[in-house]
Amino acid sequence: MTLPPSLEAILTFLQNWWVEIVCGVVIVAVVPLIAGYVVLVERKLMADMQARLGPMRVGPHGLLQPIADALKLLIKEDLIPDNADKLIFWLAPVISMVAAMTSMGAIAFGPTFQVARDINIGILFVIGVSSLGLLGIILGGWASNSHYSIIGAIRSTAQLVSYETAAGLAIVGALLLAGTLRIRAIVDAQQQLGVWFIFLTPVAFFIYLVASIAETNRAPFDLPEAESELVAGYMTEYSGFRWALYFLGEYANMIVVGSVATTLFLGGWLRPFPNVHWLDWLDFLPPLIIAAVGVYCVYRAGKQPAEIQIWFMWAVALTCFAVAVIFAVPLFVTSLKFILPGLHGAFWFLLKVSGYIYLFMWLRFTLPRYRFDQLMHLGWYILIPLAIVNVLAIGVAMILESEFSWNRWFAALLTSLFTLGVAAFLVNLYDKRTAAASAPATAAARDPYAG
Amino acid sequence: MGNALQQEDTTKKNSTLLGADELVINMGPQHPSTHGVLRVKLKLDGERVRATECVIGYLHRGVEKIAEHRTYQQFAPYVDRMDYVAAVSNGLGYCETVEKLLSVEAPPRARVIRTILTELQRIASHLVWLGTHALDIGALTPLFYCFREREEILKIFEKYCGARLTTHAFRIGGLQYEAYDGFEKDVERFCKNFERRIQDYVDLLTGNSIWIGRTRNVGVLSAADCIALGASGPVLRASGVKWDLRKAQPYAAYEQYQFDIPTGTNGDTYDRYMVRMEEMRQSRLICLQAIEKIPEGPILGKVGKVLKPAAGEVYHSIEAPKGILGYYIVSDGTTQPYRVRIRPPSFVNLQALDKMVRGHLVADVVAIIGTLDIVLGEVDR
Amino acid sequence: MLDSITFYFFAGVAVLSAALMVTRHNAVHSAVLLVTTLLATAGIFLQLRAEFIFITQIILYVGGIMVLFIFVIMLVRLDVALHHIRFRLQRWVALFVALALGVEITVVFLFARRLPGQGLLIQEPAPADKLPPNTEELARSLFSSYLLPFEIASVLLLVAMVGAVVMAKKRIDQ
Amino acid sequence: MSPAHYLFLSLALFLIGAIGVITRRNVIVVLMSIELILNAVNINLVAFSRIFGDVSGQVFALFIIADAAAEAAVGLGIIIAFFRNRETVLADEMDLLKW
Repeated sequence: MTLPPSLEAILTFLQNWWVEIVCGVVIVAVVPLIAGYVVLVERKLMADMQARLGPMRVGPHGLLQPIADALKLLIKEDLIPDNADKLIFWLAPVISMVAAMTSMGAIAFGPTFQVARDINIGILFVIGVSSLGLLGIILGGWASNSHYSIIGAIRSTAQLVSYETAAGLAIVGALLLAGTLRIRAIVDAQQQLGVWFIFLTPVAFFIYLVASIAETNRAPFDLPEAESELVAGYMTEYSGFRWALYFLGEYANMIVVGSVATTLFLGGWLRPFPNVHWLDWLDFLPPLIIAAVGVYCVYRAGKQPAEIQIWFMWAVALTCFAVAVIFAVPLFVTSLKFILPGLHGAFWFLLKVSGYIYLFMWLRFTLPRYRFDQLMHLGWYILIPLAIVNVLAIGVAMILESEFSWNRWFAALLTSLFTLGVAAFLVNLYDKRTAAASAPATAAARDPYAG
Repeated sequence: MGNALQQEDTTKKNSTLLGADELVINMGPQHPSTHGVLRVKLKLDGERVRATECVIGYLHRGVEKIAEHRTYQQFAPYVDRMDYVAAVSNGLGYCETVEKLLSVEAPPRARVIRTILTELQRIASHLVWLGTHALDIGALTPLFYCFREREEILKIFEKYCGARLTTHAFRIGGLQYEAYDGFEKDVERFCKNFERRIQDYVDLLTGNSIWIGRTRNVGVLSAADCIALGASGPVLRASGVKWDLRKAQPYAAYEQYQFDIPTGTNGDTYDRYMVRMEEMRQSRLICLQAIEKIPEGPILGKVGKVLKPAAGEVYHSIEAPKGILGYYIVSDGTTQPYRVRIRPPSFVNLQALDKMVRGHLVADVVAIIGTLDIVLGEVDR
Repeated sequence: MLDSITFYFFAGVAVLSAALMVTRHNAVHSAVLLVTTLLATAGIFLQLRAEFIFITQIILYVGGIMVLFIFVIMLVRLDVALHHIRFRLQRWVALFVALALGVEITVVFLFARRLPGQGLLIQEPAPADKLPPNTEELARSLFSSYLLPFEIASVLLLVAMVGAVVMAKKRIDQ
Repeated sequence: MSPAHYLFLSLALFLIGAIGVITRRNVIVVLMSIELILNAVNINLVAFSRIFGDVSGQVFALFIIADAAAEAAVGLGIIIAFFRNRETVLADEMDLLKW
């Protein structure tokens, strides 16, 4: 039967775009949950490193803590400071949240799972849209109309802008090797070369690591909301759900930054040593790891005090085993072989992203905080020049390799050493400058009795 | 917080951030990093601090006035409430001053146990300082390591005199309680694993370039300034002045033990950090030497129930963890002191804040308040 | 079908927010509205299959220039300074000028009796999927035939950077 | 989409920008309207580059964006310097040359 034309158009639209829509819905639904559990993991890790237990109250081992937090934030009254700019006060957290979520659109969580099906400017889209989050921070600081939040907003803007340059140049370094902006093509390039780009351009990876930490306002660079001086920077006046939006935006941004680093430097969804065929038993690793988690849950289930907690731990264990079976099926059933890359690719990708985020958290627990001028100094005087020199070095390495047919490894090694030499020069230039700037008069050891 | 800021702001000709020539920012009294209820008014030029003004008195309880209506024994618990982080040292200072007034000598066993408890208290006080100081500068983990060690010490105090923080462990003339039988073993076990634990802090902080960046050449105080301002304790020693009452005017049983006095060179926050870390190691050595041989004998000297010291005055000072803690007591022959004047180290060291902070950034003010290791209970009395 | 939907949507948003931007009193509101206009224009670039310009617009215009604008508005504390009124006379002159321009263009259309761009000697624009990859194409032409303007643009940016820093720096001697 | 759509759109944006430049007293909003005009020009460039299939239109749009950035930076620098001395951002009070 003939449908009305508009319905026809919608049906055709759905027909050829349903994969993207499903992926999009999954991302928008799952990311807040994941962000919640990343917060829980962070609190548990911090507790573990500080000889304490972390949240244990809500659900067994605090597993339901994120849901409790979300509920609390929803119920809590979010007040608006008087004569604050109502419209922009509401808009700012939305901008920072939307920026983080849309930039996830272009990220390929696995060879099949990608919302924007391989757009021509893949990585650039992710970086560009995630830099919009900056607007959310400025407007948030401005709209809350309090002295401290404006200073916090100005500081975090200056930090983000300068470290975005460093991150962009570090990414240029890796893109030279990949030769394309398309995310899928970058990972394929790493597969053909058979090596992850982190080994060819280690300096670019570390510059990007430092810049991405600063870009998400975390760890030693979390100055804008340094508790001790600005109380909470631009987020001071926010509470309740609006604050949760900012918080979600920050964690989503962390996942985005992690996935960009994984795609560019850690070989996206490639299994370690993808082309080495005698290492193919590594394909069995994903189901084994998930099964191990399930076994640990069973082991912990026995120790839970309350009845309900035992049931809950059993439920978690069973889901782990089910997922492990799903991962194992394509390995054995040859007819389902084609699922293997998509499924395992997503697992490896998420494993690497979580490793990257673990590094973020680790730094947060151990390192003290930079002062603002040191932070800007590190950004402008050391990271950006180093990133420029690194791009130069990679260009030279590629030319050496293609024109003078040097061995690729040798060229990469030589140029990396050259860049490290420049880095050492920059760092001691920085130390000499700070030492000279404030050398105090050395006090002779005086014995008061002598006087 | 901040209301004073509003009045000053509007009076300025143009208070836009751009042309902000003079900006007054209020830190405290409810600021997360002022170690209690201290209010610091910072006059800022952009980010640099031009001048500061400390507003204190939020924790003033009039301890010295109360002393005039308490007998000597009744006043002893008040002394613990002054520097609540190092209550045992306060008690030691007060008891020794009154003993000096009565010209009575505590028996040797009491003096050795007093030394051990005071040194343990010094370590506990420095641990609190290290934890909160690192937290202000952003390192989250040292706080929990320090409080884990301090918990061991507080357990020993609790076993000895029943209280953890405000212990009132000593009596005028000696001790109230005999050392419980596992005392030497506990102290030895603590000192044994404290050696490894200090290494945790050193690994975390000493070599850390961000820590050095935040503390080197911050809040510099030269030796001459220290002496002029009357600063004492680790603040004085970090500027190179080798002056410690435990060596200069030995009290309790300090003359029997060998320990050295750490001093710094250029009196900045990093040197104060190193001096206090070294002091913790030295205190540990003193405890180890002390528990080898605790002399036998009575723990309370010949002091009657009612103390009626002859009219007169006495001044006696000891080396508290924060600096020189002095007591000046005037007695008029009755059972109650006529006047008790206390010289708290934190109050005097706080005067150095203004000189140390000038020219620094707001982030450094927090680090400098931390390095002075002030406790407001002692500053306000 | 999809093309026209996206075009009308983005065009509508762009024109509406541009109109609002010009009429707002609060400078920050007009800055935010300008951001929406720029994003809508970026959407139109996307609809024209010019992805690289789309992403440059987002990174450079919205991420860079608008951040600068809002920064200055915050530093200068504009709306706190005063509540200004537009001059009376100026408004009518502007409306008259705009009207005259509009009338002039419509008259041209009427006499020409066909929509603009119809007479151009172009066949059908290339269908969307057969377009060469935009970024590579752009790069090829940028670095081959337009290399000189590229270098001059970089010099221009350098000069602008130095100028802006010198202008905004607080006089030391002040 | 036929070229007429893009021409009308950029005309509308151009007119709004022109009105903004002329009517507003506040120099920062004037600068923003100039950005709007530059944007209208960009739309035309990219539209015709798409219709003619020749990418030089987009290259030129790229140069315009770069130039707009330079112009905004210097413009705002001037505004800051001016605001610091004269406490005002209004166009009609910038009459330094009038004696």
